[in-house]
Amino acid sequence: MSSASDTPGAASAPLLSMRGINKAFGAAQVLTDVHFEVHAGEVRGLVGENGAGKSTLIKILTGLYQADSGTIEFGGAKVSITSPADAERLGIHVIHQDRHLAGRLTVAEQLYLGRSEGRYGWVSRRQLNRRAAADLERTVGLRVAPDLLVDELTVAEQQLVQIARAVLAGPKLLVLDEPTAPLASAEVAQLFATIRTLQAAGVPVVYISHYLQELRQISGTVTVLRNGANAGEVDLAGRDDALEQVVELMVGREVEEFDRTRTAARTPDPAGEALSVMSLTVPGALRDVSFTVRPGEVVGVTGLVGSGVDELADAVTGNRRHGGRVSLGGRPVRSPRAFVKASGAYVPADRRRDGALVRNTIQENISLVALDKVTAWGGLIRRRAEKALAQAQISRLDIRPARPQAVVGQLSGGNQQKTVLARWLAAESKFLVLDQPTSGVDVGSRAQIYARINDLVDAGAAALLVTVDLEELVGLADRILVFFRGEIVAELRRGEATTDRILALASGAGQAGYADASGSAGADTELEFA
Amino acid sequence: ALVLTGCSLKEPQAASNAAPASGAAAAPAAAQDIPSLEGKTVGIAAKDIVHDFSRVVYDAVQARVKELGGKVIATQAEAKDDKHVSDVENLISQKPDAIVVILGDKTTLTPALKKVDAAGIPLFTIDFQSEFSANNVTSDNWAIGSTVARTLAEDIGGKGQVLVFNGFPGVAPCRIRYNELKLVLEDYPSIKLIQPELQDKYEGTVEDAKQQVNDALRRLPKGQIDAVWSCWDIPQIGAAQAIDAAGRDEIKVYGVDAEPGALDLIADPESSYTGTVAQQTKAMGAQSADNVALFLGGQQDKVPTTSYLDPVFINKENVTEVRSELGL
Amino acid sequence: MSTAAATPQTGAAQRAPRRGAPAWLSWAGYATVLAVVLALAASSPNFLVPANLAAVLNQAAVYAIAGFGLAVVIVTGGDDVVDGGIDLSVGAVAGLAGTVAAVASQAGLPPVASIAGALAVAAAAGTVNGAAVVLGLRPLLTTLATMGIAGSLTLVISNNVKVPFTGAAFEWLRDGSLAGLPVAVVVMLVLFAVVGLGLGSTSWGVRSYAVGQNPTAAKVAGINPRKYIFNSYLISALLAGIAGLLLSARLSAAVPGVGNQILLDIILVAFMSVVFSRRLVVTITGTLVAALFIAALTNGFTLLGVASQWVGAAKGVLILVVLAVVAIRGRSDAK
Amino acid sequence: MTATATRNRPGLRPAPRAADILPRLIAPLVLAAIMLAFSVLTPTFLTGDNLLAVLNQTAILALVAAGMTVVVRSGGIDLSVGVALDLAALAAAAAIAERYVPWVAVVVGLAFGLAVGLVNAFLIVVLRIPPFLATLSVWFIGTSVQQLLTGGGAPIYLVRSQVPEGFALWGNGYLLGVPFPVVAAVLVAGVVYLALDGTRWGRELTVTGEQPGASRISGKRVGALGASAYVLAAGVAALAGVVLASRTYAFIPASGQLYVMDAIGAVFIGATLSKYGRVSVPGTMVGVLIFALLANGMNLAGLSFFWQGLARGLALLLVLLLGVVLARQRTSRVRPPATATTAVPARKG
Ligand SMILES: Nc1ncnc2c1ncn2[C@@H]1O[C@H](COP(=O)(O)OP(=O)(O)OP(=O)(O)O)[C@@H](O)[C@H]1O
Ligand SMILES: Nc1ncnc2c1ncn2[C@@H]1O[C@H](COP(=O)(O)OP(=O)(O)OP(=O)(O)O)[C@@H](O)[C@H]1O
Ligand SMILES: [Mg+2]
Ligand SMILES: [Mg+2]
Repeated sequence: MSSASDTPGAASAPLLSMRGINKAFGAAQVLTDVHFEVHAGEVRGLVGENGAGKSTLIKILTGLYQADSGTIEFGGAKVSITSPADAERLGIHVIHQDRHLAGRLTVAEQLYLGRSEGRYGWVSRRQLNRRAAADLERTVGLRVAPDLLVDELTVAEQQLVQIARAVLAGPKLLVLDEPTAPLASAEVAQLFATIRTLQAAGVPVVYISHYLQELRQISGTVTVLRNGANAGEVDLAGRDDALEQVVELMVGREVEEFDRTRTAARTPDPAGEALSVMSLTVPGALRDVSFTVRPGEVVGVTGLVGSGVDELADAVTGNRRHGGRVSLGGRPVRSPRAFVKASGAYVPADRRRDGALVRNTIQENISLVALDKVTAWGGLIRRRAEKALAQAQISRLDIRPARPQAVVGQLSGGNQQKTVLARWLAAESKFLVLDQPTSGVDVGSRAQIYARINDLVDAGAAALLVTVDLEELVGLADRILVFFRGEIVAELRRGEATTDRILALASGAGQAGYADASGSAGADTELEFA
Repeated sequence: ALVLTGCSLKEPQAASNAAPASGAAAAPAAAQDIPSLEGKTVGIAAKDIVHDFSRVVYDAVQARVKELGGKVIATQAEAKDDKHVSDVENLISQKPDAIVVILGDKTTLTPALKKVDAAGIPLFTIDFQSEFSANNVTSDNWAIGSTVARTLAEDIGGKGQVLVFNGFPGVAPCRIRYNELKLVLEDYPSIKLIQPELQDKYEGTVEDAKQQVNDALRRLPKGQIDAVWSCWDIPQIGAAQAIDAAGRDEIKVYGVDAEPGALDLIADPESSYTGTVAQQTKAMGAQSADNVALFLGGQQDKVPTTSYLDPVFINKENVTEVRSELGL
Repeated sequence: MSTAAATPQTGAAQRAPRRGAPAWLSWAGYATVLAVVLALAASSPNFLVPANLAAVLNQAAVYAIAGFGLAVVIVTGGDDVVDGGIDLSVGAVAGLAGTVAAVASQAGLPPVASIAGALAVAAAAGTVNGAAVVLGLRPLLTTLATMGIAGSLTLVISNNVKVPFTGAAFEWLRDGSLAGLPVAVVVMLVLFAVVGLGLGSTSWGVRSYAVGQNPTAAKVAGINPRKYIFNSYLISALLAGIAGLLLSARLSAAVPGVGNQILLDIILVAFMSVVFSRRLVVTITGTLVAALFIAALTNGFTLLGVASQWVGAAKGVLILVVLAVVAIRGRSDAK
Repeated sequence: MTATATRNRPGLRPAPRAADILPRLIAPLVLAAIMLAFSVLTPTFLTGDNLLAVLNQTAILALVAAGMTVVVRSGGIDLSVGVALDLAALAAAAAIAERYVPWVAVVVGLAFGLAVGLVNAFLIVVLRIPPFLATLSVWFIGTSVQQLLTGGGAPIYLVRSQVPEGFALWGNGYLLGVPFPVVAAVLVAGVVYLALDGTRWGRELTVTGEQPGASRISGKRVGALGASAYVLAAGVAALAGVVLASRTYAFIPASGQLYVMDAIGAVFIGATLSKYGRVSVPGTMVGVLIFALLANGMNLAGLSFFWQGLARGLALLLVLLLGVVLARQRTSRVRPPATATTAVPARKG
């Protein structure tokens, strides 16, 4: 694709050059003598397993963290970056992996925060809103009321606001740390278009992602980190097996199975019913949605921003008020507690807020739902049993560090996600609702998570998989429900679902000629939901 | 107060001379020649009602006004100066026929009282001297202060060390009594006030005073404290409890106000609580109400600038007698 | 795959669906307060009289002004009870400032110098608070410590007796009027305009809110949270100082211990302001309304002749009613 | 290089460093420094007599603060503990004055205190009023209720000689030479500590306090857990009220307010013992002792109360500053990401 861009890199001096970067948190050495260079006009990939140190490197670049040693040169001069304000002054703009947003500001306020909220320090909300609406539409194609509160946006919309904010600043260097994790394909495409525009203007972009396919689309060279040190660089345009090579560098060994598609098709019990959703309605999000999930199958759900899929996971698990009826194993679900009591498990999308207990240890995170297994008379927790329970899951999911006493807030994102999943595995839940379960999770960990999900489902459990990752969807789900504007527009079976088709349906392409687009699946849907 | 039923749950020794929390009613004197307050509204602003003195006066004024057929609007300021001022202002808005202010401080309250005057509402005060007041009903605090001081000085033989609670700065009677103590002690050069003085708090007074005195007892071993003085009884209840528990029977404790709890201790021969002063609280309240009635009834000439009511000094000898006499 | 980029957002003709709390809900707080006040007005003919309203405004002034300062601290520090911004020293600093001015003017200093001295002392307290919090101390503990220190200094310089606040200037503060309103009320309205517009309609305000809600987000946006946090404590202390001067003028004296007496009501009005905002955040307008509401309640109960024992309970219950209406409102659009 | 490799090996526990631990020991160290300073300054300070007396004096604060710890763990705050304490003292004293047998007085006292906790729980959990405002309102209402129950605020005095032994013991008795209030405080602190840090309830309460969303999703009874914290805190404060009534042979209105701010202060001083600023009973007790020994030491040293607030405030600032300065080398605290904060019922986007 875009191999033209790497020649200037070799010739001219790099725009950004980080050299000999070291960083330790307490006793844990996170970065060791890391080098990182970016040249004008290139899209530089930065990859590595969870916890490899990518985000930490970026946080040092933006002044959120200070390196223990090492130098940063930008635009040919040595710079000292001690705060994000310094970085912004240099024109370095970053979309951080952890969304940093002020929840009760309006979208417009957040969009221009710290920059140009108003003229001469005076804020005119009317003007600000008008400007914001136009800017959001233009830069990221997002249409939301600019006076909504940031808290009232979905995760994906929040991400788009962040991206718009950085693009509007006219950056000299743009860093995107896992920007697409919460985004659906259409939004990803829009983002790529934006990146290409920047690139054409000579602005380099650092792109961190676990979606290696994405990198192939937009990036020239990727830098690989392993265990906090440089593992190598790969020119993606150079070789056919470039991606395999990247993975090898990331993991430090050959990965034999990089294919996520599952071979054997499952045959769920047709009479069984794990989850039944009848006329589910969430004002403003979902309209009269009905479907069932049978034991032994994975039902995938996808849709664009605003299609209602995020609300679906919350509603099905009792975390959001809804009309209609949801029942799990025949028992009505009206609260999260009822859902859990009926052996339900929920891995939410907002991991750091609603998933991982960031101030608690891995052990305490894992035992949370299964506490009765480790509780003695009088409610006393048996620490030894608790530790054993945790240890089993730690090794099953390969959580790192493998210390039950490690504090989860300090784990990398992928390991946090595994810990959340481990909590439900420890409780032996029979029905999983997984909302973006591998968001920000590296290739290796992702394979482990998929394997565990498959194990459970093969053993008779069931899962509702809400995801914007279409490959994941196609690989894991036995049936796929596509949502558009709060309604199910199609149901696809394994085999008939391709990412292109799902994408077309999700973006409303099937709306006009519904039957044409979804073919026999349309009829199925009719039968199923009638 | 709190009423519970179920006799089996009660202590068997029943009846006898149980001292109730609040005293029995003492009938106000000569109701005959007092004009009625029918159709009149009297606003009352009390500084606080946390201790017996102000609360009983507060209740007594209200009771007497109602008895005379008047209507009452009563406020109390929880010992907060700002609220006391606001209360008086709010009473003015209500346009009562008279306002009675119970306790207060000249400096902080005078502007508000000026407004009362300007609004043409006759003002009456209790235990608080003001230029705008038609009548102040009070005990003679100068007499109370000097007598307590003299008694103390004589009781400890004219020499020794006295532990003092630094009184509420804003309460006029307290200031007067403290100044009288100093004045009297000028003539007893061998009596020293112990430095630092202890802190008198409005909240949690008994327990807090007890702790301060406990620490002081340890700091100043036997022979270094001869008496404890305070301008009111409540901290002294804690002080006496601490002294009694420590067995320091050489120390004598003096307060003012005749709080029932203090009287109980004075009546206890084992206790270090030595003396207090009863003011005729119920009579003071009733007197003030009567003065309001006389004033509004056109008999202004019968209302003196100040109505003094005699304080009664109480010690271990006369405590039982005075209690039954005054109904405390 | 990249072909799908052709139509990134379909249905462009349709308006984005409206989410979040409907705008009218933000009036629930005001409506409840208005209902209570109207009920008071209906039951007492003396309530809606200009002189009485002036008295209510005057009584609210001290709490509102100190409340504005506390509101700025809560906005900038976040409203989390445990880690959020709070200034427990507002009362004590108000008391200290009043005492400093009274002692200075008693020592013969001209009023302007006394007032300047008082505000300088208040600013010093704010500087200590701000510096300590910026260094990473918990606001609750820091200001608890400075509250003790300010209270102690008040005792030391006043010798624990009331210090009369004399002189024509202070009498004017107490009894004077500007444009037909008591001076304290005018000061309150001016400060309301300044702080209210500052927090509501300037970059400083937007950034302060951002810092309070998520300091990292603010930092990432290139804002230096420390600057805003430090300034919030300085502003709070200065406004407390002004409130303290007005309180002393009102009482004609600096009263030792008065700081502790006013603290709770100041905290109440600042936190209660949440009720009057769609975003459920602390606001200056809300603080003013809350201060007026509390003053009107106390005044109204006196006019109605409610027995003093009942006033605290009635006030507490009515405050809870207002809070509950809004909490239920917040719940209806949650989940 | 080899060093790095081993350090990164999963499963290996990093050795704790002084810089990690020292800032968290600052409160205990300051406590030791206070003891040292005063034992030099005054001969009476470091005597068993005095120290036991300090413990006795501070038992009520210790009880209130132990309860407060539970509420803060649950993510709230309780400004109404003083009211619970007062109402319990009021009821117990009134019952004794009415000549009820001691256990009735104690039960009635505890019941009155618990009622305050139930009201708080209702306001905060059911009506979802922010804890700060709810308990502040309860404070106002409680003050009023005390006046209504005591004919306008009259203290209730008990005649010492007529108070039954079974009631007097609560405030004045000894168990094996240790004053009963101290025994009660130690027992309650121990039980609360165990409950918070060793039981399922404590674990769930902690999680709920820090990340309510995660707790709900995990199927916890978020409401019931929060409610239990307020009821427990009020119950413990009520016990303190019974002890106070027994000790002072009286009920004096508004006595409980004295403890509210100190309890909050002690709880948060104790939070410095935790890497994550999590409050705990041992930490709270260190805070309580710092306050108690400072007060006692200053009294023994004859420092005027004019200056005591200053000294106390400076000591407090010093403890905290030292902690912060020592923690400078360390990384920032891990905090749950900003949720819709406690002042407001949680919203979802
Ligand atoms: N604040 C912190 N304190 C202690 N350790 C930290 C902190 N932040 C990160 N770490 C550790 O540093 C390592 C690198 O983390 P980092 O977030 O940079 O990884 P990453 O490569 O971005 O991973 P991911 O792909 O999961 O986002 C991890 O082991 C993590 O546990
Ligand atoms: N979540 C927790 N909260 C409080 N204390 C804990 C917690 N987990 C462990 N502890 C305590 O910390 C100490 C160390 O615990 P840990 O389980 O790591 O021990 P260990 O070194 O693995 O020893 P063992 O051989 O018993 O497994 C123990 O005293 C334990 O009781
Ligand atoms: Mg990362
Ligand atoms: Mg172990």
